[in-house]
Amino acid sequence: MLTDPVNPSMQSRLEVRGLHLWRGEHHLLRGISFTLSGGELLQVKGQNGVGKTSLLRCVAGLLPAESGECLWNGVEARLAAAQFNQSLLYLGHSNALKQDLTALENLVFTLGLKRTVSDSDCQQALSRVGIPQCAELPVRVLSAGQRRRVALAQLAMSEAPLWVLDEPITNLDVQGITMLEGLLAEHLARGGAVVSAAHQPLLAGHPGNRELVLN
Amino acid sequence: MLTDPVNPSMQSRLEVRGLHLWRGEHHLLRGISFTLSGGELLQVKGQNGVGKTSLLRCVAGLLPAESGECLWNGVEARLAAAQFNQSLLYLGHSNALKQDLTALENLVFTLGLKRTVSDSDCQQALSRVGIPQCAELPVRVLSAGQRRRVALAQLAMSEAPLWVLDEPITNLDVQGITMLEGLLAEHLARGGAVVSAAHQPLLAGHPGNRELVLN
Amino acid sequence: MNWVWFHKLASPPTAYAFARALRPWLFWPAALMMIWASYAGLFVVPPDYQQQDAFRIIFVHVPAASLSLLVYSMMAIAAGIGLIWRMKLAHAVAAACVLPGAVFTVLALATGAIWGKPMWGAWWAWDPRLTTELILLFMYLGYMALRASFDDIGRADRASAVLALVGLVNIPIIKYSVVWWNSLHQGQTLSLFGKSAIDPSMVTPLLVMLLAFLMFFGALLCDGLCAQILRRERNAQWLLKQVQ
Amino acid sequence: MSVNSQSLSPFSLAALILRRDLHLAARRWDQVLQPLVFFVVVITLFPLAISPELSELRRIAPGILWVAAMLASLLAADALFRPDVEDGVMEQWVLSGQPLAWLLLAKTAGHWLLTGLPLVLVTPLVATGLGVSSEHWLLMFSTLAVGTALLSVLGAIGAALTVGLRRGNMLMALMVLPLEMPVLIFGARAMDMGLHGEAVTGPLSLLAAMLLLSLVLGPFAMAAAIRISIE
Amino acid sequence: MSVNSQSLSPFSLAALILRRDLHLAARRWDQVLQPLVFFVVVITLFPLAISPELSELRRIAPGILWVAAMLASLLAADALFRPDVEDGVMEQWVLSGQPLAWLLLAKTAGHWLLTGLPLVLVTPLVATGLGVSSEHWLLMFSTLAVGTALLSVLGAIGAALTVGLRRGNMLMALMVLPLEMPVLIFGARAMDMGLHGEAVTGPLSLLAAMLLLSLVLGPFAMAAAIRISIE
Ligand code: HEM
Ligand SMILES: Nc1ncnc2c1ncn2[C@@H]1O[C@H](COP(=O)(O)OP(=O)(O)OP(=O)(O)O)[C@@H](O)[C@H]1O
Ligand SMILES: Nc1ncnc2c1ncn2[C@@H]1O[C@H](COP(=O)(O)OP(=O)(O)OP(=O)(O)O)[C@@H](O)[C@H]1O
Ligand SMILES: [Mg+2]
Ligand SMILES: [Mg+2]
Repeated sequence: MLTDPVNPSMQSRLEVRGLHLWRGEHHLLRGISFTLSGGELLQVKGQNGVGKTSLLRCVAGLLPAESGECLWNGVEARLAAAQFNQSLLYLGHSNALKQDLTALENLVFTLGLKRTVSDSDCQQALSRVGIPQCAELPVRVLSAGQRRRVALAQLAMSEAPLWVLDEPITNLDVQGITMLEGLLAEHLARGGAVVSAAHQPLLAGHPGNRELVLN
Repeated sequence: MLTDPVNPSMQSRLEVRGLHLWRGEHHLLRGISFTLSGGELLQVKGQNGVGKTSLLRCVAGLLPAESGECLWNGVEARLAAAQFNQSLLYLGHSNALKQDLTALENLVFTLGLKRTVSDSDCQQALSRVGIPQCAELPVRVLSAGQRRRVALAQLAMSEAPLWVLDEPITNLDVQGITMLEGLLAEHLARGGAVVSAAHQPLLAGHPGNRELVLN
Repeated sequence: MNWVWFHKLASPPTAYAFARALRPWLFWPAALMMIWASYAGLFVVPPDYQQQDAFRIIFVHVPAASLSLLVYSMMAIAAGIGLIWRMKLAHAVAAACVLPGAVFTVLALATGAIWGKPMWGAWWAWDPRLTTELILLFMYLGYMALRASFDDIGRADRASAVLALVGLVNIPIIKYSVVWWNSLHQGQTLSLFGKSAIDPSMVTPLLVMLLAFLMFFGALLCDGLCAQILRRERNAQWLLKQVQ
Repeated sequence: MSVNSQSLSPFSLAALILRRDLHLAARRWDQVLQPLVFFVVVITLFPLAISPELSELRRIAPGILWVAAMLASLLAADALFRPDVEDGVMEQWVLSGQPLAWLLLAKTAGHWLLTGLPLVLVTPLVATGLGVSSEHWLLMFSTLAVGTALLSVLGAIGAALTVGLRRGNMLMALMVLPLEMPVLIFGARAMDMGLHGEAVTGPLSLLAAMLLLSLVLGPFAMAAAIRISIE
Repeated sequence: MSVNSQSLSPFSLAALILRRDLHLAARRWDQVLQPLVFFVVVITLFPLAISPELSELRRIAPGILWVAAMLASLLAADALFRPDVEDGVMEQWVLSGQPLAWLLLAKTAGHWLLTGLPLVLVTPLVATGLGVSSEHWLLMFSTLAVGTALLSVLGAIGAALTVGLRRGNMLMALMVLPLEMPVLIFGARAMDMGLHGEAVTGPLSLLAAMLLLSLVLGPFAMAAAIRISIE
């Protein structure tokens, strides 16, 4: 399903202009601007509490900004929310999994909201992220890293051109990080764009690799 | 408060013998044994889901093992639970913070259960972990890394000889990791012992550094 | 005192074999006694001068009601033993008790309701005894719901044991509700040692029926216990050997 | 690489959500029974606390039934969105690009099927216990069916508003109970009139009209509330 | 480096826990008021649903008060341990090396102070609304004070048992309501007898004896349940 050839004519262009955000008494984001095109990975860095998560949530439209705008393919995301959301995949600090459903069911029901998916696709995605044996286990019994992998399995099936990931490597082991980097590289090669908050560099040396340091 | 000189006569000796644990249909831990003395840091490694968290919870006494024993200074920990708990500091995957209390209050009320603490001690500990400015903020507005630091501030004030830490560096930035390593080194120098689950090496090259790889 | 026999009996393979062996010795005598007591109750005992033939349901009602209380107490005691001495077999016994206990409670309620219609003119009245018996049913249901809510059988055992022990406090209230409140329901009529308040010709069949119910419950308990042991020990060597 | 534009039909979306909730319910069937058992237990409390006499109970039966139904639906409503919000699934729904109001309506419908309907079905049993005769069952069915559906929608709005708050169920009770007051009044009135042999079309059609209105407007209120709650 | 052996006194421990809960309550004062408001709202439902006549209300007043108190305490109990277990604080309590039963008893006492006591204090007000005259206030105070304390302990046991389960509050209702039945029976009976001018020492001392028993044994049940729940 993910075998489409690279399609450079595909539009995936995110533009953030002069984003300002206050949290409490704190002027957290002071005029953040960047542009991101297909094939690029933007890594948002900065100390704990500098505002990475807040920035990502603003971009995803979960947190209203004080001022500034966020354009997707030239259209303000806020105004075409449904369309923008169709092109977006957001993974936050939490994994967004139902503890009582199995890993497989979680995937089916989450992805099913965006498009038609089959169980076998999801099973394949779980194999891709290295936990095929967990498909039938309820998420509540999985380990921290296994839960993270279930959440990341969405990436293996996603057709959304923009991925917004908040510290995706949390709780992952070394193989897990390599696996994630593989997913990211494929996505970039397909012309997708990624915004990721991370304390450790991902895909070091990749041509599309860019950095945004907050402070 | 933590200025006692190194006291090699102090007893801190953890001995785990033939620990077996089942989770569901899964024989997770198959006869784990190790011994740890004061000044040593045991890093438990292994892939996601291999049983690191389960091992740590068994050692802390939160999860009853199928068979095997866990001796603290030669006494079975399960039988002298109150005493063992007084010598133990456990930090799990979750930070054990109340969202509605400030960082300072959280520290005071958590540590107050073990001994008498003053506000200024706690304020100092928060400075030690690099977030003095967060002392009066409710934890719910803190960033993921800041929350982790509040939890770690307990380490800066702990008099317990045994620390059991589950992936302590989660969500920490680079300075945060350095800070944590400093705390660990001090603790080891004082003759304390640490069991830690981690995917990244901590205190590489430290003489007391030991490894337990599960698989 | 030598406890070896006890530990031996408490080991799953022995308990399994023991329960399997014991079951027919409980079941068949119980069946025979039930047949005899039913015959005696339906045809031999003369009709009551007040209730005519309606009273004959007593032969099901009283044993079922007595057992509903007894089984709960047994369950709580077994659970307590399991909790304090960490004995898995005791937990298995408690788990095997709950379903028969709930069924006896339902049976007592149903037969009582059927009997109530001719006697009091209503299926149901909010009488202390009836209401507390209904509460007993809720207690069984709560116990089952709690048990079913845990994935892990060990946790389910211990959590439900705590509940069963706490609920034990209610049993005397149910048992003595007729004594404490004036009630529509019959008071204490049977008495093992003193003189019973009912016609002696009824007493023998009733006592036999009671014993039959007790042994029948014993057989059910053996079945339930075997099922529990099979479930809990499905990975154990001795079971695999037995299957092969 | 392009967005899969073959969009899902509203019905398949609703089916997906219902299917998911039924899955979850099957996994925890005990929890599905709980509002029902709560309803029955609360009703049992009254004869214990007030008076065991059937003649008196019969007079207050509609009131007891409605208060119990309201409380059961209120308690059940707390679990309507909270789990999904807490584990982050609701965030994904908001970002799914599908009409949120529709998703939430489907979820509320599933909720009623699982918690409201069983309550309606068990009414004859408890009504008998309270001394109501069987000729009035149809009346009880119809009023309670409309009423519980209405309570589900109102409860869902309250749940959506309070889901962002910890320990929100008390707050929800406070917000929702006044909203539900009219349901209680008209519902109990319809039942009472019916029990006395009067025509019930008046209050019943009022209830039905309120249900329609809440079905049309409620989902938008829920969607707006959810967006605020997860901010 | 040695373990600080100067141990904390049980009273300073209890004070610490009470202080913490008061802090938390002050931060969310709206939630502290909730059981109280719920109690009042449930009581106002009855005149709406049943009949506004004082003579009739007066007769069922004890029953209504007790059912409302029981439901309010039940709802409040759900939030007793859940937050602490979910954010991992309870784990730290278990590992603190202090007697867990004592910590939990202190927490339950704080819970009663914050949710049970206000309810007792507001009783005269609502009782007046139900047509009970002021000479009976002392009776209401004393029965409800003992009764709500007992309900708090029983609710706490139920909460400790269900806290490891998601959406446990219905399950808790199912488990705890039957256990609380005797409280309801004796409480309503005491009140009823008092309102009719009879001596209430019998049921009241029974309630008090039950409270003592539950205070002695309850904390151990809670501690055992909590250990199982966080496993
Ligand atoms: C739904 C209705 C009823 C329920 C829930 C019920 C429940 C009980 C219970 C719990 C017992 C106690 C057993 C024991 O102490 O071991 C009992 C005993 C008994 N019941 Fe009922 N009962 C009901 C209706 C009736 C009716 C209508 C009658 C006859 C008029 C009746 C006659 C008796 C008698 C004679 C005993 C034996 C009393 C004794 O020897 O202690 N019951 N029932
Ligand atoms: N009400 C408030 N008052 C003061 N400061 C606030 C308030 N709300 C949020 N903040 C601050 O805003 C920041 C939020 O940071 P955010 O979560 O975006 O950080 P982050 O860069 O993702 O950090 P991390 O690396 O730890 O995840 C924190 O520093 C927090 O202290
Ligand atoms: N009921 C169950 N049935 C099957 N497997 C189970 C059950 N409960 C737990 N497990 C398995 O037990 C393991 C628990 O692992 P644990 O949390 O100790 O891992 P970990 O080493 O800490 O992993 P991580 O690095 O991801 O934190 C997981 O592999 C999980 O799938
Ligand atoms: Mg962050
Ligand atoms: Mg882990």
